[in-house]
Amino acid sequence: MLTSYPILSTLIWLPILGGLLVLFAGRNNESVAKWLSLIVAGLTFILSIPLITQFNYSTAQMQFVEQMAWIPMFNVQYFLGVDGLSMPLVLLTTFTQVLVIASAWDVIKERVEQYMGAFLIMGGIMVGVFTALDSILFYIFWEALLIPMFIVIGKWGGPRRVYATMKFFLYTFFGSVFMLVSFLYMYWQIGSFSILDFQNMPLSMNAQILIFIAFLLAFAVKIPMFPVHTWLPDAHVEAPTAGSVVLAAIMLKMGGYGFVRFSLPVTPDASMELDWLVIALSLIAIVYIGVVALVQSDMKKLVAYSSISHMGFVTLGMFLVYDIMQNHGTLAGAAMGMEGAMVQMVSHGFISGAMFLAIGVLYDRMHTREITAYGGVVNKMPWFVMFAVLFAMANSGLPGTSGFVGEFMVIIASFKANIWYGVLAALTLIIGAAYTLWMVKRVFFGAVTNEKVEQLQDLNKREFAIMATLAIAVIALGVFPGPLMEVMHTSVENLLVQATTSKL
Amino acid sequence: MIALSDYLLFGAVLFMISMAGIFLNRKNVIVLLMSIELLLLAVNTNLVAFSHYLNDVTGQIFVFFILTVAAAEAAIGLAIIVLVFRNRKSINVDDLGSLKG
Amino acid sequence: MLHEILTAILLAPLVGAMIAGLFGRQVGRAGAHFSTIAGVAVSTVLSIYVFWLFVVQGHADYNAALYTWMVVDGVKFEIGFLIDKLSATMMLVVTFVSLMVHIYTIGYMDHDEDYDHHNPYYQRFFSYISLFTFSMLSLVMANNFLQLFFGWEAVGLVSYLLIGFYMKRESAIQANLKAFLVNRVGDFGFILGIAVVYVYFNTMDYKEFFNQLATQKDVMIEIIPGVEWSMITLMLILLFIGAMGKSAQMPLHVWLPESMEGPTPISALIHAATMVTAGIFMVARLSPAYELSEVALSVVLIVGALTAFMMGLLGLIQQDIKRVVAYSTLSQLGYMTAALGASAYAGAMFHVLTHAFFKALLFLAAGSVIIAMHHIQDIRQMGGLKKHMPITYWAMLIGSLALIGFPGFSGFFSKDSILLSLDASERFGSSFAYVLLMAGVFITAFYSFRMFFLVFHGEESQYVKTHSIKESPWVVTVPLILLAIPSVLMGIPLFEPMLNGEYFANAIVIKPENDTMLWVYNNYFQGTFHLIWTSFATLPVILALSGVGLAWLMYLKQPNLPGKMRQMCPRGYAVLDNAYGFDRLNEIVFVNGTRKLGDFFTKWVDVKLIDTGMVTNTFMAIAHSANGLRRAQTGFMYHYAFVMIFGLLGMLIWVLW
Amino acid sequence: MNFVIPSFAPAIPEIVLLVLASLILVADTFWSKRYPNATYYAIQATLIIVAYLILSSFSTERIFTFNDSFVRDTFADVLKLFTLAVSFGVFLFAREYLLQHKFVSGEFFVLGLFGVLGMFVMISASNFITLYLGLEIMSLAMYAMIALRKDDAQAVEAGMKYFVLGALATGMLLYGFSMLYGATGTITFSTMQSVIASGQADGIVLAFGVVFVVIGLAFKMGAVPFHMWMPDVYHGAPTAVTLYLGTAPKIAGFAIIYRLLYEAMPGLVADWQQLVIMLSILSMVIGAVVAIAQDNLKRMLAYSGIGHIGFLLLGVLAATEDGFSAAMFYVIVYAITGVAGFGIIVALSRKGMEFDRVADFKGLNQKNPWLALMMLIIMFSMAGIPPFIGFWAKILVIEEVVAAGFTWIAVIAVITAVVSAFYYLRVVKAMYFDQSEIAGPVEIVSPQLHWALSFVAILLLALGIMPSSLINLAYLSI
Amino acid sequence: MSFEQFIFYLLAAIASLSGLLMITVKNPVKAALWLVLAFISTAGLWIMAQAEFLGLVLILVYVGAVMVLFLFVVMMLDINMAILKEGFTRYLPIGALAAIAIFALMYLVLGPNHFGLDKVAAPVSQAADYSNTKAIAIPLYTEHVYAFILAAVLLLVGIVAAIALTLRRRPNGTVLYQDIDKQNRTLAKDRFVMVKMDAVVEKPPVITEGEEKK
Repeated sequence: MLTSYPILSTLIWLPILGGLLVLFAGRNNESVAKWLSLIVAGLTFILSIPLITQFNYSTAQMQFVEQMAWIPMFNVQYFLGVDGLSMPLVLLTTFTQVLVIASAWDVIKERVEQYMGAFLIMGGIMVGVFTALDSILFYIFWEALLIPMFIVIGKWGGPRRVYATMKFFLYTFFGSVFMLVSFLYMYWQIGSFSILDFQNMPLSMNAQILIFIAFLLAFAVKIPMFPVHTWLPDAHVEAPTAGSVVLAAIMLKMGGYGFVRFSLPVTPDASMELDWLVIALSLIAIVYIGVVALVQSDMKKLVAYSSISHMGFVTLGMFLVYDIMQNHGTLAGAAMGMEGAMVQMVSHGFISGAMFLAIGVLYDRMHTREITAYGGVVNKMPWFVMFAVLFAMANSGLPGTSGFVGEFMVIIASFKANIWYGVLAALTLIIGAAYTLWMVKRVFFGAVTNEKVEQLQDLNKREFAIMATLAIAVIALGVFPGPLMEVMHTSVENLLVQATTSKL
Repeated sequence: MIALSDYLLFGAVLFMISMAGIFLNRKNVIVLLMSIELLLLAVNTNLVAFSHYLNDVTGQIFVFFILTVAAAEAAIGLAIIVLVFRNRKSINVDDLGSLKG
Repeated sequence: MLHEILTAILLAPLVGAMIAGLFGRQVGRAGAHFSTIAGVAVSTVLSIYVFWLFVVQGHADYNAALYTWMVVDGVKFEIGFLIDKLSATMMLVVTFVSLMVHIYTIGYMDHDEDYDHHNPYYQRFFSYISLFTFSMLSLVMANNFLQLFFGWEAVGLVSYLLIGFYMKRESAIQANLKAFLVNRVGDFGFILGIAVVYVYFNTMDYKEFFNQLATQKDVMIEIIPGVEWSMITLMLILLFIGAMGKSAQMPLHVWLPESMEGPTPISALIHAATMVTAGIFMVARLSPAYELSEVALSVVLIVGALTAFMMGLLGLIQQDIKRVVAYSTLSQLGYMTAALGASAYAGAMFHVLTHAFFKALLFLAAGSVIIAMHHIQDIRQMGGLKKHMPITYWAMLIGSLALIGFPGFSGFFSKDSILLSLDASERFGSSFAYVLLMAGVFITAFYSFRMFFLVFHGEESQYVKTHSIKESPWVVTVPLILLAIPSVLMGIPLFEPMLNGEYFANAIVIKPENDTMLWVYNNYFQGTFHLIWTSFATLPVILALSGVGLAWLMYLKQPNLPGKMRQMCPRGYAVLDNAYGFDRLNEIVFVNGTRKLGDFFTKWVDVKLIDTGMVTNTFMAIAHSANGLRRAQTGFMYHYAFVMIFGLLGMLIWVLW
Repeated sequence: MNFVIPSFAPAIPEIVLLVLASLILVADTFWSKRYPNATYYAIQATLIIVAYLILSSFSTERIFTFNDSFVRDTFADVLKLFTLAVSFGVFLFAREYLLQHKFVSGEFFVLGLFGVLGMFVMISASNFITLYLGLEIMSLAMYAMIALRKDDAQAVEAGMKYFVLGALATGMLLYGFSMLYGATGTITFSTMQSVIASGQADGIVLAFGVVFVVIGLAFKMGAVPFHMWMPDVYHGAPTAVTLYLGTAPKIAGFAIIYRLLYEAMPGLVADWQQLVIMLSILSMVIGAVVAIAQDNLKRMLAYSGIGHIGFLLLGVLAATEDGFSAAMFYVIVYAITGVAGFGIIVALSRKGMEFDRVADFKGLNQKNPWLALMMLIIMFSMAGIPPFIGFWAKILVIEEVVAAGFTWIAVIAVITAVVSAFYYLRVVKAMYFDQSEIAGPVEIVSPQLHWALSFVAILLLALGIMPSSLINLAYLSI
Repeated sequence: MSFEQFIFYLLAAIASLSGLLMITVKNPVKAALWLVLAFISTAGLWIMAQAEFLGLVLILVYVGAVMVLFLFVVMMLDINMAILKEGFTRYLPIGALAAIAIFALMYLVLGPNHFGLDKVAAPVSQAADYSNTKAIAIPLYTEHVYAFILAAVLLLVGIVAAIALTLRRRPNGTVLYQDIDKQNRTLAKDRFVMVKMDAVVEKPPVITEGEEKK
């Protein structure tokens, strides 16, 4: 059934080694760096396709497993595998990687090989995060990712890049160290770092609550949730386009992934006890952050806030299970929220990536992200605006685009959990449309406002290809999300059982 | 009969004086070094006393080595003080504050 | 075979839209309009066949899935078709009106000189309206709530694009934003309604939903602790909020007048035939459910009646030709909604049907006037156009007569069936509604003919005198003529089957005790023609004719009368001029309020409290203590020794204590 | 007297080291003019020979000799090997510095080699006297090395501070020894352990003695509040000496901590554990916080070193065998990283340019991306960010603390790790994001050093990816 | 109070007092001398504890060597006494407090309740022919031979260090150093350099030295 080669390792190490190669080979030759990066990224994506074609839908077990001892003294293993929860994210990563490389093609002028290399390395590391089944391995990938991202934002970013990148690094580092302590605590209890073992181990309530809080800190910062979200707008604003794309499309997903891989199955009782907290924060993210997004004057900041707001759906969807259990006595409907959250992650990967790419296209031409500097872009860049409006619509959750699917599922599931959750979550229909479309109106529509806009050129072929690819992805997922769900069903069911089985 | 505690308390007094000496002679490095010699004297007295009361000669051998080392140490210490003086024409500790923060 | 036909109906406009939209440059103008018209024409022809099959032949309801969108938790979300008499009728209306609009657009857009030649605005426009047709069809043909919502939002999207078609114009892009957002407010309710359906019925499929109604009808839910509500009522009201948005019921009507920023064909398409009737259609579609909740129906009834009356009043003072028609649309939508509230679903649908034709006719005629006037829309600058554009004149007259319910015209029958059933209804609020709607009849007649007289009769304005005003080309007039025919005639054959419920048969379910239309049929109906003859003595017709008369008096006979009246009652005028202040209210409370709130949150919570307060201050605290501790490293040896001695002391105390 | 001549065999490495050192000392006088490099090569050759001797006689047995004053076990052998390896690196880097700065070299190397001998003695010490003598041999060598640049006021000042405070600390240590001797009647570790275990000794006196001993050890390692000398000395000493001070002696320091606390006084855990907890937490916090305010890289590394000692003590305070193993791993990693960290400063410094300010590193990535990458690895390794070896060092000690039931200390530890990440990031920031202030290229003059530096930095990465063998080594040798 | 005790307390008092004086006098020379007195009286105490050898060594090595070294250095350096004693009393209170606190704590541990006669009995005095020196010497050369060698090494390091630190290499030319290596390598032929000069014919004959001593 499985491929004959270690597919997951390939997906991790090919881009990392490729990235290192680019660092050296491309030192004095930009085009070598570019082409090499593109080839590596493309090859990685192609090699990741067998993940779908050979995926076994009927089992919640880990698949494509690679397991070997790494540090026998501590029972740390090189343990990789995917299930229905992580496989889509892996593909999302490899897919995004190609676009990211392509997006930087003509834009980056300085130290191209470092830029490309950093992104390739990040790509491999991110796959590692999603596939690692050993918590230490997971943590290593999780933290290692900060390094290239730190460099990318700080080096190729905007005027306040140093502040932003420091904040980004320290914030996320701060969040995740507590996770490490909980890993160690659990290791001490059972003598294994395997995530699967963590999921099966018994834990007392107090321990669970502390571990849950530690996890929450790590994942909440990453995802990010209110009130630890303030690094994200800064990081996004200052990051170069590709950095924003990776940040929004994939790195935020790591937080969400953490919740389903760790919080819920490892600390089910604490999750039940503290689900109100997560839900409250999620709802705050949806409503409060939405309102904040509305008044941003910087396009990237606006989209960054909208990302936070959308990630609120992810966390909301994941933690509905307990309220549904309590109010209805069955698990029916919980899968809706959970899968909605997962779909929302994938979809947000496409949409936010696309939004940031779109802003990047404008930024490359005008070198400003202030909304007021624009106006009437449509007159000069009709194709671009077509895509941009499509993505904006997807961002505001229009049915037929991927943005709708997750939101819809989470809203109806949250309604099932508690009517008021549903009501608050559904407010995003209004707020999300308001901030997105108001920006669209001010930036794209209207008469041409100034000379700079007058001189804008429409998309070139490369940009067009990137945009079109994403547009197809957004629409395809919106029109036919079924296949994606198929992938998740078994794993989500399994997760729900884990999340509701007491470990006391 | 002299109790062991008497010796030990004598050592403690020396120790105390040595600490006080560090506080009082904070500026004069040489007296500082002398205070430290006093501290070693306290240590040695303790060891001698213990050795005597435990009827075990090891303590005295320890003292022997301490004396040896202290002599060598003093030599190096004084050499360094000479160097300091050559560099700064002073051994006032207040003048030795260029490394801080 | 039927499945393929239905699929073709649905997808043909989409294909056309994609050709025109994505390859507009390559296919050129002609290619764009041919491809889209071909697409819609295919749909129309097939829709006629379907109509014939279902309505005339009485084919059994067709319910099938096209594909499964997703399956979660055992609940299937599908894309599929539910074709019965209701949807077959709507399909026909949608495709036919759309086809007319397509044809008309060729002429209308040809003269649009706003855009340079390189910009394929023409193709884009065709693409939009074809896409709109597709969206509307998917809404109408849906067999489940999800797809309904799809279509629901898709028409919203296209209307957004269409209203903002003149993207350079600030007012246009303001209007489309507003339209979308107000619609979103409705959708907010709608999606929650769907959520209720999901939670309590565990299905999205209409048929399954209907089947479960009986078992679920008494479920109560606690919204706030201690207060219990009927689940069905809650669901229906939430769904109706969606309908209020789409069908522009008060207070979510504010987007509709402004949506006149779009090109005229849009107005026709959106307002007349299709988008705005989506809400009416939805309620009719869900009649089995609505029948279960008196409360919900009362709400529908009252909202509808209020809309009908108050929006009609606003029509009185409008100066923009399209706005007049727009307010009349609002008002008519109120009629339909009120009819729904009185359980006269068939009446509402009947009015939807007739209204689709005559309102499209009116809009297209108005558009024709606008073309002739070189895009001037102020009726005060018109006058005496009758002789310049006779076809338009007659089209407009027919449309207006149909609108005011002149006996024999299609509007007469539909409106009469609504009024009669309201009269017969005993629901809470029905008499209130009846009075409002009666007043509405008078008002409708007045403003319709006010516009009519001002545009076509009276003295020629300065503009008309100085410019050559010509009748529009055939592509414009042919649709007018084609629409005029059903506007006049279609009421006669349909009236009886509508009234006695045969037309929609089992597509619409009414509790026997609620079936006011049937009651009217049984008690009053003596034949269609008999009704026409006798109607001149009935209150509605008298009111309508007196409205016409008053309009004639005020705008042809005594043209200075309106001014005087305005001076006599300035406050009333101001209220109307501000459209009851809804816009101001929205602007102040929602738009500015939210923005202020957002500013407050950004400045005080995000920046001050979290970023500065928590993050930066933590950092600064560390940095300050770093500097403080750094100062402790004085560089003086004795200090270091002191620290060691105190360390010793501390440790001794710690251990010996 | 029936005196049996003790077996010299286990001490052969020390003996050879002593003999060769003495020979070199004499030889240096003769050949230093004619063969300026001879001493250096002889020193390095000595290290290699000694390493070979240790390896060739490596055994897992625990051998006591010289009447229990000398012990040789796996722990000792492993630490000695790392001491040699680290010293090899230190001398390698130092030589270039000495050449660049026209610095007398013979004494430096000879004293350095005697210092290594002192460390050996400490590592193998098995009673108070040998431990004390080893410590003093090492310290005396170090006092002299710091002040060896006689015309440099800062170096001399640093030397004096270190000397006076060091003597004070030694005095306290000895006071503690005297107490322990008085309470137990023995100075031999193994006997002491059994006496304490038997409960015959007076607990309060023991505790009293332990305080002084811990203070002495804390001073040598640089744990707060006995750390005050460290920044000044690291800063003031010539960088080559700082390099020496900051690396190998820590290994020896750890060895005596292990010998004293775990081999001699396991019975007094309750007493010293609390003290070590205090020291550890204070060190981590002060090290992390104060380093933020530093502009001088050497000084910053000194504070960072204080923080590292705090982490190392985490393993100690766990007071378990595994805890000490983790600490041992930590100290080895710390020493290797230190070689790289100070080494890059040494390698980049030249006449008139110490290259020890953070500002000097600005724009390094523009001028020399490879070096910047190496420095980045070093910094992130010190910060404990995976996948570098520093991460494993931290994770192991924290794991042991958790396993000892002190999860709250682990939490404090990780928070300080986050704080300390900030100043490491500052260096990375300077290298990658700022514009250079130095005209002309920034390069390591000697290619040999360039490769050596690259080797060490890449080692940090390679060990980070494959840490298993090193971890095994640390865990199996205790 | 027995005579023994009297002597003990007397010596202890002298030692303590001279210690106190050492830390308080202004002149370092005097301080050194007070310290010498403290050493001497302590040596007496040691002898009372039957550590005769060490008592003597203390006097010989410490008083005789180390303190002389101190004095030597103090006198060699031209030290401004006034400045060094400035602010003498500034830290007196806190210093005294800390010192007394430490002493108090020490008293708790080292006082009679732990080490009184009732706890630790006084040892029996050694016989008259007991040789403390021998008692020390035998273990020193047997048991502690390793340490003994190390002590030697330490002294070597001390010598090397002290020389390395204080040896001043003056700039070239001012002082001539012996270069042992060079001297050893000197060969006879290097000592003389034969300089061949051509005979100058035209010039009047001048007596010239053909050799030049190096």
